[in-house]
Amino acid sequence: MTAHAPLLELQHISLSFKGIKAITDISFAVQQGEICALIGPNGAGKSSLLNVINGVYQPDEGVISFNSKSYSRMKAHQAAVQGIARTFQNIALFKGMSVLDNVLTGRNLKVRSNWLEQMLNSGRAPADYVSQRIKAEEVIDFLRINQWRNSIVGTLPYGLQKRVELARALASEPRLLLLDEPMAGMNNEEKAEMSAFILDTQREFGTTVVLIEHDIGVVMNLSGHVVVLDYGKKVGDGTPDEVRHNPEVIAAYLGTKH
Amino acid sequence: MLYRESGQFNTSYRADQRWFRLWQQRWVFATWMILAFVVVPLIGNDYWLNAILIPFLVLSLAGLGLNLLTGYAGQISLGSAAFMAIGAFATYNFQLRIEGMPLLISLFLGGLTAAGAGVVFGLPSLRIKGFYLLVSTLAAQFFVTWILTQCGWFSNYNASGVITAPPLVVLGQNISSPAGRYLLTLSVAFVLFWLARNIVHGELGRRWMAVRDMDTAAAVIGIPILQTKLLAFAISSFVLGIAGALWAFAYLGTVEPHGFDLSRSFQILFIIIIGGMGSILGSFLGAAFIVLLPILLSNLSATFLAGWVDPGQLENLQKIIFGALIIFFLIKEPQGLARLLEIVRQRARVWPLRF
Amino acid sequence: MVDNTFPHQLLHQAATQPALVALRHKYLGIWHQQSWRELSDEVGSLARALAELGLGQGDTLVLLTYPRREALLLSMAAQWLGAIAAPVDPDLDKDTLALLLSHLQSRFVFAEGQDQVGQALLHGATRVVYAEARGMTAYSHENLHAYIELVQTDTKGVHPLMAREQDVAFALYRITDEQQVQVEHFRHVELLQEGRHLVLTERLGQREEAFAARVFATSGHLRYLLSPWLTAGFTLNFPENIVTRDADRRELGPTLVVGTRETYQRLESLVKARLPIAGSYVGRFVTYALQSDGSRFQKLLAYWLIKRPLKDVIGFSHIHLPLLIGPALSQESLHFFRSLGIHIRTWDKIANWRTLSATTSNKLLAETQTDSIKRALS
Amino acid sequence: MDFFLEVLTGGLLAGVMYSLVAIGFVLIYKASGVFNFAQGAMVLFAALTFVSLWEHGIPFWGAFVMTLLSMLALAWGVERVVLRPLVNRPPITLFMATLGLSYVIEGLAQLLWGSQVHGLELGISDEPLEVGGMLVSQFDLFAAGVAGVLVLILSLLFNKTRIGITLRAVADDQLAALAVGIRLERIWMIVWAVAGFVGLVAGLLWGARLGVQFSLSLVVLKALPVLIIGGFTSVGGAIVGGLIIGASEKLAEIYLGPLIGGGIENWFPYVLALLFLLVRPSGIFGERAIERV
Amino acid sequence: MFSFKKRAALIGVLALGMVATVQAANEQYFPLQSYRVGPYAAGGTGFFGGFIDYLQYVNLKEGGVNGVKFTWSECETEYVVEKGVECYERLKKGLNGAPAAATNPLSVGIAYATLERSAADKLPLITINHGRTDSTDGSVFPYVFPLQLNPYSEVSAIINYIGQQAGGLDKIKGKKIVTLYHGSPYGKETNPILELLAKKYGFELTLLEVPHPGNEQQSQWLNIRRIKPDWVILRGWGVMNPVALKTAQKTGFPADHIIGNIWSNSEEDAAPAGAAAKGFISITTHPSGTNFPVLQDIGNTVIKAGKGNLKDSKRFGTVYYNLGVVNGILNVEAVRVAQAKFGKRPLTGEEVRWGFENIRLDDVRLKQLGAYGLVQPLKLSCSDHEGGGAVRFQQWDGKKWQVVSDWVQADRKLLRPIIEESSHQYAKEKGITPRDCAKES
Repeated sequence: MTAHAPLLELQHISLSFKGIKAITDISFAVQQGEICALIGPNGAGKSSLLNVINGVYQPDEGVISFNSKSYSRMKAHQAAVQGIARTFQNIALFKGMSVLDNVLTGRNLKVRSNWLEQMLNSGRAPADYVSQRIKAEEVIDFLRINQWRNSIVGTLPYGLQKRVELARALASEPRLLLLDEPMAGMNNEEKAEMSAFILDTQREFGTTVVLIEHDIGVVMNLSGHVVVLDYGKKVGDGTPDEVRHNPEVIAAYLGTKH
Repeated sequence: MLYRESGQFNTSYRADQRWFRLWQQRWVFATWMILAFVVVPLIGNDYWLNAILIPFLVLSLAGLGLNLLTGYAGQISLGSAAFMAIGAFATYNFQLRIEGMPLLISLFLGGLTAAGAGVVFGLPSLRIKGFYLLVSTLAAQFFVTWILTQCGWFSNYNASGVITAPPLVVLGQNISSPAGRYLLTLSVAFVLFWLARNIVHGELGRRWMAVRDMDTAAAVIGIPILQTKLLAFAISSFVLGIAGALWAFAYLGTVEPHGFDLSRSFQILFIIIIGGMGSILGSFLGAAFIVLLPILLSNLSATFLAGWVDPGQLENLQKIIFGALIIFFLIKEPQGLARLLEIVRQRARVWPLRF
Repeated sequence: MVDNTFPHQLLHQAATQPALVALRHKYLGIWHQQSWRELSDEVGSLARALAELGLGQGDTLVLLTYPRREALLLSMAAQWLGAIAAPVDPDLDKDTLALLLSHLQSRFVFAEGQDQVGQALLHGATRVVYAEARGMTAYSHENLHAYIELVQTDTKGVHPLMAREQDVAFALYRITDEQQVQVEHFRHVELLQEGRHLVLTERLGQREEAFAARVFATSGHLRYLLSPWLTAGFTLNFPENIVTRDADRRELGPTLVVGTRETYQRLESLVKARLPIAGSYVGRFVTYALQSDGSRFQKLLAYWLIKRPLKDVIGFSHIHLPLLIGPALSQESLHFFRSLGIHIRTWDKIANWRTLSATTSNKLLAETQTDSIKRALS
Repeated sequence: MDFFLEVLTGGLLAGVMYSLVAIGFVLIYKASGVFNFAQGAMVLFAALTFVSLWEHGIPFWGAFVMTLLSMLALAWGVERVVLRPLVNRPPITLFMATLGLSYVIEGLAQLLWGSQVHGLELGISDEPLEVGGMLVSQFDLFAAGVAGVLVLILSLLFNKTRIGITLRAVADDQLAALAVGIRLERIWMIVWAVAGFVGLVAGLLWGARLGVQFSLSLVVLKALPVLIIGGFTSVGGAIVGGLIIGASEKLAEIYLGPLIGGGIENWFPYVLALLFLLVRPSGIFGERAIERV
Repeated sequence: MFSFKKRAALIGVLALGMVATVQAANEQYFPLQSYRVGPYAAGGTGFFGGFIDYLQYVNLKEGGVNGVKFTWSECETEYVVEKGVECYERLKKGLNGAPAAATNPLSVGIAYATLERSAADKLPLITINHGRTDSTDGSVFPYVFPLQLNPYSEVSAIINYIGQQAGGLDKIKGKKIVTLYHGSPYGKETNPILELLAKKYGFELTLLEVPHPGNEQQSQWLNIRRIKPDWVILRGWGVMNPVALKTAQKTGFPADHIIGNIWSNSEEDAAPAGAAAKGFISITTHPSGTNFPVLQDIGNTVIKAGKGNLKDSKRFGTVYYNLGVVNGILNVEAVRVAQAKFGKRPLTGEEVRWGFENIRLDDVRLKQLGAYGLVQPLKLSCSDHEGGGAVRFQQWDGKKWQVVSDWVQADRKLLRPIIEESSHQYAKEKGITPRDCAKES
């Protein structure tokens, strides 16, 4: 663990929906270029934590610091501009558009020409389109979905849509990638393929990844840092081995009474 | 099936951006344009130009305007007639109050005024979604018709609030003849359809569709929701404004605020439902359908069953047919005629194979 | 007569028709083109870079890769230096591949991606060139070279052409059931002679558009695709990847399609599966149209309504030579294609596989080189 | 001062008439999530059928029952032809389907019963009553009474009877209702029939007020702001919304109108509804929709 | 591909429809832009019923005019402007060779839209009792005829009648009059004149607008209750009229102090209001009822012979029906006058226009037509396309309209300069050189 400041740090985050405590006082840090897994039983607050990180929910207390700038009120748009991209538990793709359009939309923050130039197809627009298109095609090639480039997303099978959503997230060249159960509902072969993609992403582009995953096997060989949540509280934080032997974690999973 | 497409491939991304990939498609489009711009004005008689082609073009333009807002950006609106009214009255006033103002400039400025109004009535769309947006656009609809009848200044203190078209002069040519008005409408429509096509295939079009399909996801990936929605309202109202101006000047010649009432907004909404939401061609097909069906029905009945079905009953019959068609399309093909045409085209492309 | 080797032919084409398109492949959504001049320059700089790596006369460059543009250029660069190109199909199952690689013990390997690099390093490869950069950071191995690096080395003059017509251009290996390694050698002169034979009999010009999903798969490809390509100087087209070859073929509309029996059988079954179901009206009409007999009007109708569009759908509208290399197609399939107006021409040559005992492979290799040198000297 | 009171009571009573139509909306929205724009056309159809039958000599209650049966048939037809094929489509599509439906019903009504204007005399004299210096119209009081009775019946139906409970179950979560074995189609038909009954009552009262003719169906435009303020899902909300709209509309016309030229009754309710929406995007009584990601 | 085929099929059908049989019939054609559906169906069915029945009557009784029979065809406009324009364009060419004589849209909106086209196509546009007031000046509007009464005359006649009731125009100084008008061009047309008359005679005028369609007038009538005016002038149309009467009763305003204008004077306006309408006064250019020789004739030859256009025979003799008959009388008279000059054959629009401008209906001629008392004496000319300008007043007794006054003349001398000033401004705007009427007549 290199000593310089972590890319992402959560300090005493807590969040509640009208009285129901979703997250209570969680803090942990994620280093640059690390794959960190959030695990824990259903309803442990994993998705809500992810939503807090990327500004969909605003925490009641606590501070998020990203890229050594701290925010108490992170807005979704702000997170995107900072370079945080994510995928959703139940796929949030633009069903009416083609795969290529979805990936190109992922790059909307990188577009330099404005709509007027694009309308008249003049000024910066033509060159801008070519550079955006090349970047998008590279991600499509990277995730091997170029055969479905022009098919409408709504018509694609579930596994493929998961890959397209990852492609859209990668297209924005994020510094931090949040994956909400990327392998849910996949068979083993698809899981292996998706893990390979995640590993390549981290190696190839140096992206820091925070993912939520239930399959402990995948988590153990994929991530270098594991955080375990239970009933909105952090019960484990460290390397996969440390966490495996942590009594509290075992208790949380085996369901002994607190 | 009809033409062979193999052998035509793109070696550059610019080529990939073109509207028609195949040269045959470009030729078909070119022949349509020649037919529309050259042949029709020559052979078209008054009835065809005045009563069918000009309203068809203006309504397809209005359909395009609403399609950009509802079909692409997903913001439902029942106030399109109000923006048409603003466009018509603004153009009339620009033409009247500024001496020697060329018609095309006043048309453009009329569109801009309507765009301004569009943005104002689009502001609530940021806070409220779905049905409730209807209220904001309905408020626009009733308020605009009221303000135009109320303040005499808009209709140059005409006793009955009616504005009459100024003599139409473009580049020194008097184009008040039916063919002249037809060509004015056609060229304005052509330009606006071309620009709209470029927008929709560009970044803004994608942002609209993103906001339409899932606005929470759009916000998360960094799309500025505020700016995208307001641009949708502005551009849509701009096109509607110009359509309204053409409706008043090129088609009827005189118009009153009640000419742009709620049933006009319903008519435009039906155009894009039947024609096809979210498709540029859809506005054309829908407008053609809405304009041609009643005329076809009344002509058929006039020639064949003139005897026992009196025109009044026919009007009711036509209302029922329209309503039934709306329901039919929503059930069978929510994306309207454009989607049907697309399916036929896809099936023809792989003919004789099945998929 | 121009010296009778692949690199010589390449230089000849670059000289006579520099601007014509030699290679076209679909990548990142559009078709990238390369003229003969650019092709020969790239092969030239590749040859120089390989020479610096120590590839010399008689060495073998193993090409452990799926069909790719870079592999074809590297094979010609190796032949430029008088070395042998040995394509190996990475889809072979694990242990046959391991056996083959350990048998070959080749120092020079072109490994396409991460997995192939792993296998190559396992079996004693000391100089590995790779194309896909993905995952390479995991292998911080010093004699690992990216293809792009090789090509970009600044042009310090052109490496002299060492290839001689008697040299072995390609070596194809396979493992028989009894774990015997067999090899088939192809000399430049044989290949070019076969290629010229095909070009003359089939009257192939330089405007042909050849389309092949696989380039090295079989000996037939070398004889009847690569060598005609270099002799006639037409354009060789690659699809984006194996999966998209049907769509890419339709988009391209090639005049020359090269395929094995399996390619055509796959095509036939694909068409038959998607033809309208026999029972339906359309189905009956299609079967009626595809019969060869019938009146003039019926033929005309069948052509315009069924045959012409069907040929367009499978990308055979502009086909001039549907070539089948290797064992011929069954009569019934041939009849099917003929009913569509596609007359498949079969070119086959009995392969002379020589079995190598597990130990003697290197010695044999050296021996073939020596007698080739002897012959060159005599 | 008593003029203000008079305007206020007149406005409130007029508001009750609006909420009559709004209740029809609420019923259908609660049970099937459909924003039924054809409610106005149903009011026209009911009134036109009733008046035509009555003029053909069928006694009052006979005509009433026959019209009710025809509304039942209409409800069955709508459920069968329109609702069933569009079962889990987005609300916007359903809304547009009801737009088409309103054209069909209007066309049908005029095809069957012609487009003559019919007077409708319910036997309630409209001489205004002198109540504490104020003139209060008898007719409006009667209408308010009918509305009150109607709300009573509906709340009884909803809370006490078995059908009521199933209706509320379907309103909350259609999937859960299906899972429990409730036959959705039957419930929807019942709901549309009840909405038809409410439409008939509204049709009679509005018909007596305006005369039965085409522009009855435009009354739906008045009901929309009522729903926005009262929320789409509560009958009580519809009543309160109606009162607010009725009163504010009249007061605005009398006090605000002359300043800016009069005739503002068309757009004022919508602007008011818009202001309410900006404060509470789902109406006073409607539940706040939580945005699920 | 798809839409091209549809378009081709359509042209085929249309061509078929147009060509039909082109035999040179000796017929004079009337295009009818009728509306029998929608909010204003009552007016449409009555008027066009009367007009068609009169044409039928002339064909049956006298075999047309001097042997030229009348033909007509209807095209549904639903009182919508663009449908009216489409019908105008389709029917203006005539039917099977019979030239069109004149168009009678009976709708202000459609009249405005086809005004310029009528001048360009030289086809008279008849707007009986309504339309643009300044079209009375024939020099600027040669092809437009607001026969019998234009809106300014209507309002001036009402004020004169109120003066009569108060025992002289000077007595109405200080009285309060409210005008409740329909929020449309038709409704707003007369506001300037009312203000002029208010200044002239010193009465207190309040103008209240009722937004279209006029379903809800509670606030307007509460305002009226506060003002407590002596008279309310109702310039309504369609549903607005019965609602006005019912709301008046609801707010305690006596019905016999409400005066309806020419478009609030039919049975369909009063009957739906039931008891609230009793005592309601309105103006009319033609009494209702059937005790006129021409109507008895129509009853015998057309209605009894089952050729009547009315679906509901009870409407025979109602105000709208009689207006249709009067319109028929004036159109046929114009054709008869034009045939005297241009010959006994189907006439072009231009010739019929001359006919209209030379209509002379004095009492003797009216008796011959059997329309004495039904139509006021009319004298049209090149500069005066109105001709009459007088109205009678009728009161609704709960069942029928009873005529309660003789002809009350509008103050035409006062109105003429206003009309001319407005028509000359239109001429300047449109670049029309007014005809010199002096040498024409």
